Amino acid sequence: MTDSSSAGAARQRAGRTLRWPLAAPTLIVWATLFAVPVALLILFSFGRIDPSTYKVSFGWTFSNYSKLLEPVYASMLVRSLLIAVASAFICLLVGFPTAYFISRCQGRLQQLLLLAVIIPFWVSFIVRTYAWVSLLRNGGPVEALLRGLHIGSGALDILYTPGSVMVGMVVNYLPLMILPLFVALERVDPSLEFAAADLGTPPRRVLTRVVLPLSVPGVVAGVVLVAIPAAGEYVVPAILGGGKTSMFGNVIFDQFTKTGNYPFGAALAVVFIAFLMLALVLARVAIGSREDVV
Amino acid sequence: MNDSKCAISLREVNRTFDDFVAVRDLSLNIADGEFFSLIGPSGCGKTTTLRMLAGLDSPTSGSIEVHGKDMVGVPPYRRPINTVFQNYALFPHLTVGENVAFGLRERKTERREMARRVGEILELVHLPGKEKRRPRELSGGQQQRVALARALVLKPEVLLLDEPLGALDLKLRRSMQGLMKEIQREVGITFVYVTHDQEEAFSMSSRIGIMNRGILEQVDTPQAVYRRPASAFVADFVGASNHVTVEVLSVAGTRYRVAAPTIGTVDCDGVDGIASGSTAAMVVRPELISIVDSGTGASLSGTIRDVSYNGPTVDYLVETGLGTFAIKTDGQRLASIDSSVGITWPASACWLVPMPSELSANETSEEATSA
Amino acid sequence: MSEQSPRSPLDSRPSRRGLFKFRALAVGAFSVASLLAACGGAGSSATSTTGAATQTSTGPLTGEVKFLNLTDWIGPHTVEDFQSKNPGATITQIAEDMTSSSGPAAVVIQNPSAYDMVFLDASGLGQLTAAGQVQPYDTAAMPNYSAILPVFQKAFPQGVPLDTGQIGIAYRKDKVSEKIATWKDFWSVVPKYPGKTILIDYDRDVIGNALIMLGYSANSTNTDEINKAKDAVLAIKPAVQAFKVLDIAKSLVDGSAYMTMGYDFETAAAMEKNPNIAWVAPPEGLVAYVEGWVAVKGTQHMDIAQSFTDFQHSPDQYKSFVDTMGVPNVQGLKQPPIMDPVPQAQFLQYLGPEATQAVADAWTQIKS
Amino acid sequence: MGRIRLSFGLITVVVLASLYLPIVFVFINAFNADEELLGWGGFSTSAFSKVLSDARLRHAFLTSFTIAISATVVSLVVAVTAGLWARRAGKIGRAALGFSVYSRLVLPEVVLAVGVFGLLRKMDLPLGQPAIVAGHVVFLSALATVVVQARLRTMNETLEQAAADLGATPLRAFRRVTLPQLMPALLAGGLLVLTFSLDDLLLSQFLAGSNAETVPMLLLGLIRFKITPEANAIGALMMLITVTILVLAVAVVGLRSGVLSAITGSNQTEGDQE
Repeated sequence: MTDSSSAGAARQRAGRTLRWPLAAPTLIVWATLFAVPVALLILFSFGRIDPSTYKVSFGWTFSNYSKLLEPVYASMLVRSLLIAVASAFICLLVGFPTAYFISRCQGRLQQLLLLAVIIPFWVSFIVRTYAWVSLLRNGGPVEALLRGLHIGSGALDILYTPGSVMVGMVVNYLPLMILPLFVALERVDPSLEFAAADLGTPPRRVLTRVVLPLSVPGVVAGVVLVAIPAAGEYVVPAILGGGKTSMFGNVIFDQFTKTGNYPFGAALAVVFIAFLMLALVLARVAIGSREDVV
Repeated sequence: MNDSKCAISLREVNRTFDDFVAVRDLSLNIADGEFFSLIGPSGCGKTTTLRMLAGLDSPTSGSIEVHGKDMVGVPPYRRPINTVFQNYALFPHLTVGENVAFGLRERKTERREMARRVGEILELVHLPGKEKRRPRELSGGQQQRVALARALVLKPEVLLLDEPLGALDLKLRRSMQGLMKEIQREVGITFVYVTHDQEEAFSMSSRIGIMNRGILEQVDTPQAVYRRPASAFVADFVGASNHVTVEVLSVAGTRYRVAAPTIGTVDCDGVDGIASGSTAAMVVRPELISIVDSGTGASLSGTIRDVSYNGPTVDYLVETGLGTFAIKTDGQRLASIDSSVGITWPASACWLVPMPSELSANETSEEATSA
Repeated sequence: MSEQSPRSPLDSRPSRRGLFKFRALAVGAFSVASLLAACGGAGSSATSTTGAATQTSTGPLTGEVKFLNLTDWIGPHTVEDFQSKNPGATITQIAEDMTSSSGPAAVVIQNPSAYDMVFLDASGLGQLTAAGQVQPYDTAAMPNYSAILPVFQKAFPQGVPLDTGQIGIAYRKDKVSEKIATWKDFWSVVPKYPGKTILIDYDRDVIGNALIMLGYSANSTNTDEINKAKDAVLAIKPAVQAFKVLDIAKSLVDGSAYMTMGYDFETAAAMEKNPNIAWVAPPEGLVAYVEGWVAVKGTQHMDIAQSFTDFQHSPDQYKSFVDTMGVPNVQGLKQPPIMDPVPQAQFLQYLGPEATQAVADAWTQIKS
Repeated sequence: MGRIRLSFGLITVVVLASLYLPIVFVFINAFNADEELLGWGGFSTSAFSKVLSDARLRHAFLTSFTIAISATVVSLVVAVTAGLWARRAGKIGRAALGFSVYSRLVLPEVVLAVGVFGLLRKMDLPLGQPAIVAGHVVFLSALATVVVQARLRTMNETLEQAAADLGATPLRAFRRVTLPQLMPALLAGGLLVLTFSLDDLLLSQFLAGSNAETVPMLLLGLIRFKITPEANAIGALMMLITVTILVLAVAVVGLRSGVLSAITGSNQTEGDQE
């Protein structure tokens, strides 16, 4: 019975008695502000709305879900997912080389580059997004730039298309792709690349055979971090979509704020959650036994 | 014609980084099938040299030839050279089998042939049937052997090994040294082995190159390097670390007569080209010094400052008027700390090397001991 | 208000929003009266309620009025001026998202106690009235109310109208070679210029004009007709560049759009910047609206709401509002007319719960 | 690798350019004298003076910061307790914590917003600043938990044991040993939470009711009609404020060990480069 062992036992005891008080804040937040709201959404999604008083009456109607099967909604669903996935893919395409380049820079330069990637995140999302309206419009700076580089000619005609929505998504979410990729790539030992080159692998194949497979956790994390908020994005499609490239987020938002149709909005949200869970399961499979993403 | 016998030929290779000279005027020929070691303290340029051989770095000037073919500008993936990396650099996302087959796949080797060669080489490194394992499931020594197998399976003209045993514990290291030597004899490939551990280099290599501050100071067999070090640095680095500053009285070929303070006149062999009348360093090898009672026929008298028992040998540090001497004895005669003793050695224990500049002598000996 | 002689654009100081400066539609009382009468409905019950409003005490005003309003859709200094005149009163504006006719009213109906006042169009007013959530103004106690043209008073019962307007066709004569005179023309020309048309991001405006194009009333409550209108809009949607709330005419000016379903006042201002812009009020009809302020039932501060509403209609404040926004006004200010109101205009009214829901659904589908 | 490195470097330049293009544009237009923003109408600071004298905007700034600071404090408390809990919890507790964090992080904001909104309306609870703070805390405390946990994982638990051994009560050990070590994570996490909260639109929009108006809400209302120099000036001001906070934080905790590792979720320390 030395002093330290009794202190250790005391610590152990203290640790155990503290366990539930420490768990409480997280569990309370999760239960009251996450679990209950989600459960309520599920409940709402089977309910009906009174069109004059906007009161929800609970019931077990599937009409809100069957409405989703109408072609316009189905195509909106598909488009949301396509835009989200495509945005994530483009983010990956340009984010990977960027993250790789930064991860292979040294010291101060690397820190500055990382900071440069992060700072835009600290600038109002709305204002940044709105700036693209002026940048992308016909006769705007981007068109002039492309013409100057002889990449395109004539009018740009991209504003208020799914394309401009994707530009907004990609630029706004790129840091969310670059950062996890950077973390993953920095963990890839450069000597593995040397080893591959040494074993006869040309540079491009070193990337695909060694670097890319080893950064899969970062790739998956990046895709998840970009695709999910992109699918639920409200501001970007609202501003850059010209009000006609509605995505999940917009339609759900509108059901609650404009048409007052909570049950239908809730049904959309529930379907969204279902898609999400599917995507996360797929992501899990993609990572396999590798370490945790987040 | 001579070139084909020569696996590697470096001529006046220089590599500078900004204002730092990593490798200076390095010329070296390594024969086919040789087990060649490059040793030196960290930062001496040996790893840079290895990287230039592997193609991961290129010389600022000079030429590198492998079997007569110029390698400068040839990217690593097109060189007939493979490397065993210090940290093994095994691909964690691949199994042992896939790791070993990595280069074969790059060469579009037929599937069955690939499996056969992978099996064969794993046999050679004593890891039969471990194809399906992941690298992280293996011990350090096993990982090291996978790295060796991965490089050897490509039958390179030259195999580079960059401190491959550095991460292993002493016992494992000794047994791996044996295995490495055995494998090298079996495959007959030229090994270029980089290490800072001179004992390791001595036990395995046919020849050794010693580098210091970017300069290749000596290339010779282990015995020659040990017995006839070309410089005070080499003498220090390989463990013949006592030196006495002497004045050269006369020169006859490589035979010198020198005057040492306290000791008097000594006739000894030494490095060619030390001028008469100059100051030089007389190296005295520790195992050839004997401890005697002070006064009776001793060359020097001093006080024992430290004793360490190493089983078969006992090492002493004896403080004398000419500095502290390291002495290795067979343990027959024991002396205790702070006792006054005499030390003596035969003339054949001495070897004369040029006097190192004050600065470099201090620095290098420090580096050597820390390495 | 007629003794307030209107300043001309030339001798004015530069205003905040150059595009809209000094644009106000002089409304001929006659024509508007006749066209509102033609629409019938909403105006008829207005007069009976005005006197019934609670007469509030005349002491100093204290309290906070929560006002759900479009951002900055108010005289530029009205709130400040009102608050400095009534130090105890606070007007807190809440940004209103008015991109659907039923939305703002729905927000209030779902949470009436949160608001004291709301900016609505006549349709939203009808919706709020039907839900029993309107607190009528005591217009007899509002001295400036009389400045409002009676037709608009009638069209906006229990509330106080603020501005009006109509939605027609605006297009670039130099870019569109076809002649556009009717909604049918518009519908057939739009697909020929893909990505060059902008529609208003407001459900009833677009669906209403589609209904007129199909030969129905803009106020149709027939679900089949509403769905046909929806299909008609969906048919041209692939060629539509965007649905926008405002700044529509700007696209005509810079040429990024050739055709718009646009507001009269905005188009009129744009026409001065670019003479190639043409305005069409289709003979078969076009959607028009009246909008204004409504007090919410149960408000604790009816006295402030009423006083504030009247304050906005005081000559100075109202003029500066009209000058800033450039919208056609309900006081009939004699200012250079932009374009004449047309007799065939159909003012939007509340459609009842089912048809409102049908329009909302149709709009969700159009936007999806 | 030379050519690939070069092309990757070029892509990096293009990426950074596209990230900063809109920001530069915002700053330019904040000083644009052309109210229509059709072209460059000359230099003017009138947008800033207008913005700074706007009472509604000042109020929105105040509201935004009140909400952001409250959300930050609450989120950090939740995050620290969660982190300490994770150290003591068994397998099940850890899994529960992991799930609660992960699920909150991946749920799209719009779903969370309508969910919490529906709940509050159903329970007849008032909307407004406390509701917005609650909404923000759901997501942001999860984010802060990730940051704090990353730091805790690299922290040596024996230090607390040593403190206990030297006679410190758990509370004192926490205050004197754990908390000082957590400081960089708290600063970085707090910074993240603060800026995310300041920039949030959806949750605020839903949960504000008639009782709160944040800067992003006001901005969205403004630009619904037209984008003006004032809107750009507001954006520029918000950027200056948040970037100032960022720079201060970097100055306090250091870039690599604190901010970057927190944001990237990695637990690398200053020394692992060499």
